[in-house]
Amino acid sequence: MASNDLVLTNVTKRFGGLVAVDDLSFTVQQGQIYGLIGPNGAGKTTVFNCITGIHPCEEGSVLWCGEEIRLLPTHKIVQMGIVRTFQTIRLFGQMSVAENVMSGRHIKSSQSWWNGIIHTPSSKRDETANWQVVFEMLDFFDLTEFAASTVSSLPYGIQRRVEMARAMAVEPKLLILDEPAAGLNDNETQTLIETIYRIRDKGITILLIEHDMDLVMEVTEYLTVINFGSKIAEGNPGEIQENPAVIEAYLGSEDDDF
Amino acid sequence: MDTFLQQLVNGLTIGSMFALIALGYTMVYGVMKLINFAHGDLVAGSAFVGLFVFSQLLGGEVSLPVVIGVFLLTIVAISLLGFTVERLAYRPLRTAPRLSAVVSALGASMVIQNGIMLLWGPQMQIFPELIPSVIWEVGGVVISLMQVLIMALSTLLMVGLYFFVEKTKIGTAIRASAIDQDAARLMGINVNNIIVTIFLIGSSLGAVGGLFIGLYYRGITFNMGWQYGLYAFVAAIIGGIGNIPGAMLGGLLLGLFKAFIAGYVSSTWADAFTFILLIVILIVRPTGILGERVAEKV
Amino acid sequence: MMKKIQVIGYPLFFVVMALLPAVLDSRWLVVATTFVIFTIVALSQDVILGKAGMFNMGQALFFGLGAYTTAILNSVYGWPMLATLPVAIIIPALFGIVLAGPIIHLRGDYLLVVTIGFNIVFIQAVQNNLGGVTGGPNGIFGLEMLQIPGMGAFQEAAPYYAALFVLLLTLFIIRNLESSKAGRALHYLREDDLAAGSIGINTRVYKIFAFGVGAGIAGMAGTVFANQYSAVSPEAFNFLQSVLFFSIVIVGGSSVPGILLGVFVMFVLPEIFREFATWRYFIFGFAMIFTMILRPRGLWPAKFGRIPKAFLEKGGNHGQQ
Amino acid sequence: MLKSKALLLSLAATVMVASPVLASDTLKVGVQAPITGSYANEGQGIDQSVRLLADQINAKGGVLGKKIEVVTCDDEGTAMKAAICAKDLVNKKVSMVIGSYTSTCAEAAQATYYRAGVLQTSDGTSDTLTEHGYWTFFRNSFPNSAEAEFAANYMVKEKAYKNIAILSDFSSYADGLATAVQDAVKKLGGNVVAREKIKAGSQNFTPVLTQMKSKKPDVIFFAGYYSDGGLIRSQQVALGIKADFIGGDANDNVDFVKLAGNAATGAYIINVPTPELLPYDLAKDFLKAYKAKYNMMPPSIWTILNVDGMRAFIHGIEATKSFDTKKVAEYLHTLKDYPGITGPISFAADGNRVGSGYMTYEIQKDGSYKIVFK
Repeated sequence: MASNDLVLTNVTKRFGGLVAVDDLSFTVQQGQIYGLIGPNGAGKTTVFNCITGIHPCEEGSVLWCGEEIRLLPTHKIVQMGIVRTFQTIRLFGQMSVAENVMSGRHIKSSQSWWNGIIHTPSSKRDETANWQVVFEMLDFFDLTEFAASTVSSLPYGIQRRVEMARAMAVEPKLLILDEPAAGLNDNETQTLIETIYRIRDKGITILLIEHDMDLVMEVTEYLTVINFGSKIAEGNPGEIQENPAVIEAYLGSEDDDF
Repeated sequence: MDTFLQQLVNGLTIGSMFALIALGYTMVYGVMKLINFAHGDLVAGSAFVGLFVFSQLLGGEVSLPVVIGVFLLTIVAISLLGFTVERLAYRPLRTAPRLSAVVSALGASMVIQNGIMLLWGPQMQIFPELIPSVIWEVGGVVISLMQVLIMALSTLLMVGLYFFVEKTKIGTAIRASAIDQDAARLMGINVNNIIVTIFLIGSSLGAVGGLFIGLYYRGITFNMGWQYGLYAFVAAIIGGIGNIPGAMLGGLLLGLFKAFIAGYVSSTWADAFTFILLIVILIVRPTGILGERVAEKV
Repeated sequence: MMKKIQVIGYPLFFVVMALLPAVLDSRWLVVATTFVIFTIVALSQDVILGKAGMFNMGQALFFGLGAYTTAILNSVYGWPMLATLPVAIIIPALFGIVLAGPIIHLRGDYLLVVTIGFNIVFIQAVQNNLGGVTGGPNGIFGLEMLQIPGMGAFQEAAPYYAALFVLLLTLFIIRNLESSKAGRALHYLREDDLAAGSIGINTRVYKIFAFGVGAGIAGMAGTVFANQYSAVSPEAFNFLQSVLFFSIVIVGGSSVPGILLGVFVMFVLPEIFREFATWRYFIFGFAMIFTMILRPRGLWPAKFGRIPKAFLEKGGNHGQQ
Repeated sequence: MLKSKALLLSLAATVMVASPVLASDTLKVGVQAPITGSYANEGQGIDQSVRLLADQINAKGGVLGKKIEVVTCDDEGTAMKAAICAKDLVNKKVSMVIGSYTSTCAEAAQATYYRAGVLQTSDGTSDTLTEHGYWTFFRNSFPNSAEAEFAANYMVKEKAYKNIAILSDFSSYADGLATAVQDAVKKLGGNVVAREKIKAGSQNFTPVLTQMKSKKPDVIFFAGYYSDGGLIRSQQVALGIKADFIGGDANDNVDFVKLAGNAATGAYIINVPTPELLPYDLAKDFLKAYKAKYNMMPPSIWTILNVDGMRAFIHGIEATKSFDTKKVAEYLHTLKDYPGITGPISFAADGNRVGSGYMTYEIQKDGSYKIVFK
């Protein structure tokens, strides 16, 4: 088993009587930009929730770096290097951009709980070092000028960048992006594509859901298409575009994103 | 066995009162997601208004029309008060953080409680004996006319409310607003009117509860609203707050708990056991007995 | 604005507070001491309610636990007042941790009623003279009072200065909390529990942490309270007191100046308007409603953007008020 | 040197400010009572009667030439407010304090008065009040233990009840009295079948009473306040519990009868005589004056007991010809049979009032009291 792969095997998730994800298997290899696509309601976000432990799946297995993570709590999974963003942006709205990104440094910080009560020289050093990383990250995402702004007062496009910066501050091995281009204009989308490449160049594996097919076909290296929770196709972007089942699924659902 | 049945009767009587009052909490919570802390004080206010209506407006002579008159006038007065509280203390805060509405509710509670004290004084007032104190003994169990009335009238009101909410158009609108206010608004429901409606209904039920307290216990004090409010609120939580049958169930259960705990376990620890039971129920069922578990949408 | 207050405001505040006993008569000294103690409790409540966003309406329980710990150790075991302080921090903190464990997953209002429940159970336990040491409904009277050597005629102000010292200590802890990983984690989980988990914060642990810290600080306040009255009695810690602390944090806003204002408005003002005995709480209720309508986030809301200065100068000040 | 000069200056300033007060020649009497809250009518009664007595004394030229000035502080019936009141009254330089109504409030304030050397007299019956050894404190009523012995004797010897149930609330007074009664009953060989507690003001007492019913008591002794006692009696009758009802002293209030309604008839109350039943001329005169001034009767005997406490203090000042509280207290600790409104006043060395004037009353159909046992 290759070491840093994410392997889903026969994953099934039910909500009451509804089967949201049905016997799904796929493998994301280290260093890939991997796409998960499908019509609305196909169960893509549910797959992400299963991987990140927000709604653990009942059956199947989720292996990460050779370890079973299916039933681990979210924060443990993050500690193992898997970080996600959300389709509906979930930032800490009343707080500043820098504080939001600082939240990503939580698990990297060496402070103990009792440093919340009494500081030590080493906790102070740790604090400074982490702020340093935050400002590097702000620089990387071109957010420095907004450092002190309250997040909820910023435009949507910038909030998306903040959310990615926050995820990157965790220094993940696998970054999961849930519709990163939703609500972005063309310019912003172009910047996003460049950013995704720059992240990949740092050696980080990327798994993304996206409705913007231009973006998907441009950036991803390998794709899995699901509909009604089951896989209907997988392959590289070229193969997927030709696949009749995929065309049927999208046309049949009259999804105008395609 | 006699003791058991007697405790059952005791528990159901006080439980019916809790349930009536709990409905006011739960209906408001269902639609507005707000704990109406002033509700208990409306209940207390009702007993005082009833006293005033009887002795000042209707002449102080007991007769059936007068008793009915006391009930009707008090219900009207208290539902108007409930309406005023909503307008003044809650409506301006509908979009504010939830905790500010909680504190505003506490403020409203303080206003009503101290308002009663200013009008009627801090001393205990004696509620008139409007219902003759008739008691029957059935196989060792003593039951009074007042208890029968409380249980019967509460049941009637609760069944009526249940059908109102389930079967009528307004009831459907109430349920729709409880699930999603924005969607309800899009479907052409005037949510403001719905909120006014639930305040009127909730306060009316509370008013009946308050009159029962006055009739049953006789001694009424300006600050008694707190304890009835707290227990009714606990009843609503046990049943699953926001859930109408839940409030009824919670009220009756709480009444029975209190009776059996004070009776069989220990009167000196009655309150502690009641709350320990509540805590255990919530640990096992975090959203109450009939409350729905909501998975957060991500 | 914020900066200025920290630089000038706090020292000024403490200088004024330190000089107060010289101008207050003994009745107002009692009020001032209670003001300081309630501020400490409100700050501890703020750790749980304001910072971590958990609807806790049972803070008087931890306050009372601290006070009773001190009173029992002093009256039954003869410990000196000061020696009881560490125990009066640890016991409430442990209770906070143990009690929070099973309940912190409860959603807002359910948590609220459970914490009220804890408070009521506590009151009944001390009223029933649990373990034969709580003094029953009467409480415990005639505790030793902390003497500060060399204060001479000002000895009457000793409880006041003891309370002021503990307030200083509390502010020190709060300041440390604000600039630490643990303190920020509380803010994150208040803002968005799920997002906090998704960047690796163990929300459960930090919620329990908030209860532990909040309870420990409240316990400390309990010690100085027992010292001030040289007595403890159950009614001082009943759940209506918890409601008061809850309201103070919300009315004041979740910031240190806000909480000071909150305690002043909710506790000192009613004392000043004592002459209007029967009217004051009536008017007060209205004041609470209008405060919330006009300032839904409190009189002096918490401000964010605590970024070390060195970095800010490097980065832009765009958007900073 | 400079420092001492400053000290002298400030001292001189103090004297200048203080001297008009000294010159005003008043004797300040503090009233610490629950003017608001659950026991408001008792508190107001104490305040009114103290003011009446002060007026009467002032009309006769005051105490050793000084007029009495009454200062009232509302302790709301809570211990914390009582502690604040104590400091407030001490600060206003009162030399004696009348109150408070409840034992808890009297006890919470005791230490402060003791430290300041201010005389205090309270009707609180809790035994612990006189157990601290404070020379400043004088009880103007009779302690729980005296009442408990009387009640136990009445129940076990006089009425020969077989099964005795005892009920109290959580307050220090009630819990203390109930425990004392329980002990006294056991000492006399009586059988206590139940000892339960209720929460004051919780109104619904049927669960506890139902449980008591199953123990088949011949009598229910309630140690607690009238506001609960009236309801307990009425719920007892409504539940068909045939046992007799005996209320402790704090049930002696007109509201007891109002609350219990028809059920009040036949209930017993143990207390020192009610104001109307006091046989002394002093009492008749005082009640007449009270009625004339306030157009009502005092709410209960407690009011009058507190007045007697104050009268004893005034007598102490006059007898020692001194305002030195220490001297007055020394005199009072040996006081014997000073004529009081509520009977002869004698104090023991611990500040307890000597004697026991307890009686048992039966409530009649018209709400009046009939003495059935002395």
